[in-house]
Amino acid sequence: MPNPQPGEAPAGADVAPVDVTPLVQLVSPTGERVVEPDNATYRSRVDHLTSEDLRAMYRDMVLTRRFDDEATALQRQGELALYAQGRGQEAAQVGSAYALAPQDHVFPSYREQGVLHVRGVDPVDRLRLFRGEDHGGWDPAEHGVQLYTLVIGSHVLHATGYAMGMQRDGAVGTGDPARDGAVVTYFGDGATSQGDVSEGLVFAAVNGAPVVFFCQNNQWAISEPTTRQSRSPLYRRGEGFGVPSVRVDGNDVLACYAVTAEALERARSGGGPTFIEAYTYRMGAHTTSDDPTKYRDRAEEEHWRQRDPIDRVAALLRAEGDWDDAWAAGVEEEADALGERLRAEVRELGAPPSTAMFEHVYATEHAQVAAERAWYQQYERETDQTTEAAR
Amino acid sequence: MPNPQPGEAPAGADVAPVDVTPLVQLVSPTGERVVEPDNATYRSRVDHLTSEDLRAMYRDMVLTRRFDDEATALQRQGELALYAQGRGQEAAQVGSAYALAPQDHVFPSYREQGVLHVRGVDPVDRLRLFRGEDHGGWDPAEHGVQLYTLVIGSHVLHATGYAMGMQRDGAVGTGDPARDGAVVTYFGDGATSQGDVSEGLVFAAVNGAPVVFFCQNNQWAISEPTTRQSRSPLYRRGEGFGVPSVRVDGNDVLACYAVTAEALERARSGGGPTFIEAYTYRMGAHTTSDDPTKYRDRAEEEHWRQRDPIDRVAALLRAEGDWDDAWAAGVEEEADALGERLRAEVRELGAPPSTAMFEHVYATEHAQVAAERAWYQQYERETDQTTEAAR
Amino acid sequence: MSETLTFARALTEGLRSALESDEKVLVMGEDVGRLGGVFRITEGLQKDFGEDRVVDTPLAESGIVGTAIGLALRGYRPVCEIQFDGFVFPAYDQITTQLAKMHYRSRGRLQVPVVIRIPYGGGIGAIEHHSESPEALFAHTPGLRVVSPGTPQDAYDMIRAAVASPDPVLFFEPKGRYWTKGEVTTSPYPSARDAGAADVLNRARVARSGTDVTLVAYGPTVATALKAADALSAEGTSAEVVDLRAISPLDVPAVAESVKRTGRCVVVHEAPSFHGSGAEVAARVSEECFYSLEAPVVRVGGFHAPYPVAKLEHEYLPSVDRVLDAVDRVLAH
Amino acid sequence: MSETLTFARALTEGLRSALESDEKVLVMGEDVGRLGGVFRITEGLQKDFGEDRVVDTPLAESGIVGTAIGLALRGYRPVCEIQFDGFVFPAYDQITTQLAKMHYRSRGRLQVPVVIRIPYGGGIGAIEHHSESPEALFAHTPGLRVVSPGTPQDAYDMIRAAVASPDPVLFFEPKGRYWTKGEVTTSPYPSARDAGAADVLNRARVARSGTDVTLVAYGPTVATALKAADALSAEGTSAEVVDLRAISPLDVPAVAESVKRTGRCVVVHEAPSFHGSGAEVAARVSEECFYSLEAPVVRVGGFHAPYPVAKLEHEYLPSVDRVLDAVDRVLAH
Ligand SMILES: Cc1ncc(C[n+]2csc(CCOP(=O)(O)OP(=O)(O)O)c2C)c(N)n1
Ligand SMILES: Cc1ncc(C[n+]2csc(CCOP(=O)(O)OP(=O)(O)O)c2C)c(N)n1
Ligand SMILES: [Mg+2]
Ligand SMILES: [Mg+2]
Repeated sequence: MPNPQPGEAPAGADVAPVDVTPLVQLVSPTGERVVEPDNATYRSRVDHLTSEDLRAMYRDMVLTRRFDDEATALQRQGELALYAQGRGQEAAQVGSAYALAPQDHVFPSYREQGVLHVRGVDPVDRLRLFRGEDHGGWDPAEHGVQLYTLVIGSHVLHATGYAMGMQRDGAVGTGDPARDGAVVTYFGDGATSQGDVSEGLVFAAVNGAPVVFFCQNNQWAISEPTTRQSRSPLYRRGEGFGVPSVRVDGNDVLACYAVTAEALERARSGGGPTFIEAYTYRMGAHTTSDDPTKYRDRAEEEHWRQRDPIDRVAALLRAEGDWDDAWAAGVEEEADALGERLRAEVRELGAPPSTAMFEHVYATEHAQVAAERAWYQQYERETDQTTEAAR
Repeated sequence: MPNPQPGEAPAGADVAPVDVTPLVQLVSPTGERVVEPDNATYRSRVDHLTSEDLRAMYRDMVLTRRFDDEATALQRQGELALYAQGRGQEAAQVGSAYALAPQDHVFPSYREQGVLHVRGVDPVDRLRLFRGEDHGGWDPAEHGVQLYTLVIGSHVLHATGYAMGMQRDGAVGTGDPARDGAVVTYFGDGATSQGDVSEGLVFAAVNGAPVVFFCQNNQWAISEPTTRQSRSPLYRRGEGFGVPSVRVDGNDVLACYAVTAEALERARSGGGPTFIEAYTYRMGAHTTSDDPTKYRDRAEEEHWRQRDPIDRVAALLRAEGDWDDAWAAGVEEEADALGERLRAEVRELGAPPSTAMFEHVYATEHAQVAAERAWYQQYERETDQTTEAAR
Repeated sequence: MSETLTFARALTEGLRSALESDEKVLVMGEDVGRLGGVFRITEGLQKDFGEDRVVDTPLAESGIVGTAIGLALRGYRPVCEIQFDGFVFPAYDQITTQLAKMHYRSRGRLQVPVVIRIPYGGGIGAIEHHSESPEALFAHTPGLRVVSPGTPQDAYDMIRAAVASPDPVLFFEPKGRYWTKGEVTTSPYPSARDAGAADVLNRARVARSGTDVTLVAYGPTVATALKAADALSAEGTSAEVVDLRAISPLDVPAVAESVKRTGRCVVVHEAPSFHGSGAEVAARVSEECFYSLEAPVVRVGGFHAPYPVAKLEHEYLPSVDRVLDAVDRVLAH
Repeated sequence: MSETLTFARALTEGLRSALESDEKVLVMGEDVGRLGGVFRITEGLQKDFGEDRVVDTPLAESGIVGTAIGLALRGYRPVCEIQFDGFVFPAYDQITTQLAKMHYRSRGRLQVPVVIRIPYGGGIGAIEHHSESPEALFAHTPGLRVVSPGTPQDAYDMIRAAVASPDPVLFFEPKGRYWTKGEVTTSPYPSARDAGAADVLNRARVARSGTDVTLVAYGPTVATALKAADALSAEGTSAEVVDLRAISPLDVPAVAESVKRTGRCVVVHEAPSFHGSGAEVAARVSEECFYSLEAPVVRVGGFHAPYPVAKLEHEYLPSVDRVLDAVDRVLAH
């Protein structure tokens, strides 16, 4: 039975496996701390985390997954046009987001619910795009999180440019922890093939820009395994551009936290960009429109189900005596409340007024828009009158 | 005084030098064979070359430079719209082209006169584009050389696709030396920043396509030094995509021949792509429109003038007792004849008939073109009549 | 032979017939292999023709079109799938500066018979970038053919003619029509020299005859125009519907012939009107039918705003009502 | 203050004034630094404003525009230089799917005041890709402003208005006019809220008054139209020349007002006529001036062929003679 490991070709891949590369791991799948000479730097990054912190991470991962499940259910009920689950990627997302400072800035793709959650973006707002009610949904300035980007890879350049802006603002390398900031941008394994992602690495490297390229290698780009995108482990991509790179166990929330914290610190202090490959797995379908049975087999899914990132934190908490059933039940209650709120409020998101389609095309008046809006308003009025007259 | 070496920042670069990396060299700047354990594979690739072969290379480099000088002079006289010199890059171009088999296929940029020369593309045809008389100039099928590509990096994808076609034709890895073929594509250091070049590496790696990426790092992209394009030695770029990579002394014709022969053999036998960085120098201006005094200093130019690739072959021939003054005078005569032919024939290249602008827009009739051509012919006739009537 | 097929299946059968008849034909794109594409247009083709002919590519549109050009230079006939309209733009440079100009640049020595299939248009409740109509952005570029079928029969005929064409073809598939059915007559695969078969890439089609007004449409709006014509007929107005099929070239004689008879013209497309293909149609009709036009040509198209959120798309799209309103306006003159 | 400047120098001075007045303004592109750009438009600016504000970028147009968007999101106002018209296409995706839509997508929360300067047009004897006119390929996309100055004064005023504009602006510079001189009145840098200054991005300009025919032009063809008007005047025909300045938006009222007076209209641009901006102008004029037009609107543009070799460019370009021929035709009606 296929049993994909980092560097192996995933089940169903039709080409030879790429080489096996070690990856940063701080907690084993069964919940033990991994202590190796190689990961000492990263271990020191999590030393200060208390059991409270670990429980908070667990809680955020559980809430992220519940959000996912509720959104998927809402889509099934016709309340959303589409939804892209992150199941299986909670450790990569929550772990990396925990490393962010308030002044840092995030450029997500469309699957980073764990990051948006940790940054405090309202859960209902996060579903506006998927409901077809908004192309965005929240104010990027409020939580330092830009909007979803659906054109694969495009936002990686925006992230790099934003980081270049931080450099020019004197918000990098001053030594003031409240001032120095950095950017993290998230993208998938498939995205690494896009020219824009490579160009992002070029610009970041040349400018020494404070940006962390966080690649979630969830092993699939819709139906294509990572071996259809690259013959080299993805983290090596960064090195080819002169960007220091690291591969991390994406299902290990502490390791993800540690490598991101390390990368962000380097970025904020003026040390330039880092490329992180978080080796993880998309446990669900690509989106609610997708049918993964067409291209991957149950054994592979089963293999990864046994490596569930949430189970791993639970195992760690248990192993270290920090698990508490009452507390865990409280987390479940919180999740239930989140579900309830989503079910109630998402349904209530109405349609914007029709003239909203003419708003914000430009920041200043544009004759074509003005003329068409005027025409449309007149047309709507007449249509309403006709409809009324017909009554 | 700045004294750029591989890996060092060229004079005038405003950022820290990238790291120093050894490069394949078979002949030293003073004409001695370089024998090191590291270059044994490559040395074995030139073992079979006779002094006749070396003299032929010298001859082709001299003719390439003469072509360059004549074309530059023609441009100064107003006979060409523009010209892009290759001075200093003759070893990289002639050396790599010598490694080509007839069935191999070349995708040049716009500066590979040495390659076009070795492949037998007619010198006058090579100036048609620069004269503004043709957008191409020759039949790509005749010598296995595609046309110039002026949009930086675009042709790298064409080369990769062409190589994928060779794979599908069963023209790779059969073991038949007359059948197995490969593709070489040439581009510059600046081009490596373009997304298309990165995507070419992605597609080539994933498909194991028989294509050699030959990057002439001539240290400048117009006015920008290589450090504005990359913080990592360029040959590392290939590795990040899983494409084996090598850096060669681009002013050493034997080394360029050897690394290209090695890469082509791997490609033809089904071993996939290779990335070659030929470390060289653009001794002249970017084009006849350029003024390099604006951005680089004489000391740097002088440094490289002392490393002239043609002088190096001459030194080698002398060192090995294969230099012959009479023969060298014969090469000069050949060069004179080439110059004479260019001066005579390029001037005679007339303008195509005006209706040529409507030809070959499509391979089959297109109503818009047909209507506009008809209109234009009528218009021309009427204008001629008016002009005649006015007489 | 004739059978009832969905628009989507007609395309699949057209592609299958091309793959069967010409071993140089390739299908390539993201997820076109095992998955059969997100719209399942290439379903089953990889199984039948193998991974070398139906190729799952890396996620990079410039790479897809760029390598397709290389394959075409080597003698292949690649059919590229772009997953959605909004994702063709990373390939725009390869299409505009390379694909469109290869034949010209080489004075006819090179041919690049690449087809680029693009599911396009709105009305399916999708999120951003999944409902756009960028055809005019290609029609302006000499060297490209730009076409869009409006019926399953045309889908079948036109995709085969596009693959057989020696010219590059941008093939816009009205994704909102994929699930509609129609009678499709299959036929032997046309040879490259079969000019008759290529007619579907050059000639408009009168989808419905009429005398009072000409509705010009293509792709997804052919159905809209036909519905409007039905409604008009109930009111006693006889509308002719001209299905352009091709945006480049435009079959101006066919449109002009119709407008000269009806004296009135409404052009309908989903793309924004401003600088859209309707502008070209209106300009040409105004020129050719200067003395026959009873009213200015009216365009019914998308507004000058990015394609809106799904909740507003029916307000944005040229609806039957908006076509009827336009007809009222031209008849009022 | 008023002085005689070349078109090129007027642009340099406009950029300098923007850089001086607003520290958020950046200039970025290939070779814009030490070299001052291949046309020397940014000459001296890096020396005066430093390498952080006048930035030599890697050779990647998508990267230039993509990072400019990021800089704009951080509060900067980047002015990107694309080296030549034919090299804007690698950035097409960033411009079309990102730059144009950011403000809309965010419901106005984000602004991306990016200017993209593109030396464009032909007539300078250049090789392939160095003489094109792709403006219509941007004007169709909602969210972008597309402008092109025709005189040194407009070059100066419009580049500053473009930099001050909160909207993304595609700024097409008629490179064939760079060396022509004109009187330029300099003025204090406009604030973002100075709507009057922004008029140059919205309003056409009557470059010459006339009564018999309206010539509509922009960018490089303003000079062509004025020359044609001179020639016509010698023959006793009074031509009005309207310089559009902006292709998006189009100042339709200004054009219509003129055509209603003259009854005849010729539109002149270098881009291919087919699906070009002239189609939009012709369609709108035909609509707005339906009862005043004495003849169909005639377009004089490039042909539906890739920009040809330099030896043929004067046959390809809309020349004074071709404009006169078009005027003859509209007058013959
Ligand atoms: C430019 C572009 N091309 C194609 C698509 C369609 N598409 C959406 S998601 C996806 C796969 C992305 O894979 P990956 O980058 O691995 O991210 P994941 O979805 O696995 O998180 C594709 C092809 C797109 N959104 N944008
Ligand atoms: C897409 C694109 N952008 C910009 C240019 C303008 N340009 C022509 S050559 C050149 C520099 C190329 O540098 P490099 O790749 O190092 O090749 P070299 O000229 O040194 O041989 C530039 C920027 C172009 N031709 N194409
Ligand atoms: Mg993925
Ligand atoms: Mg170079």
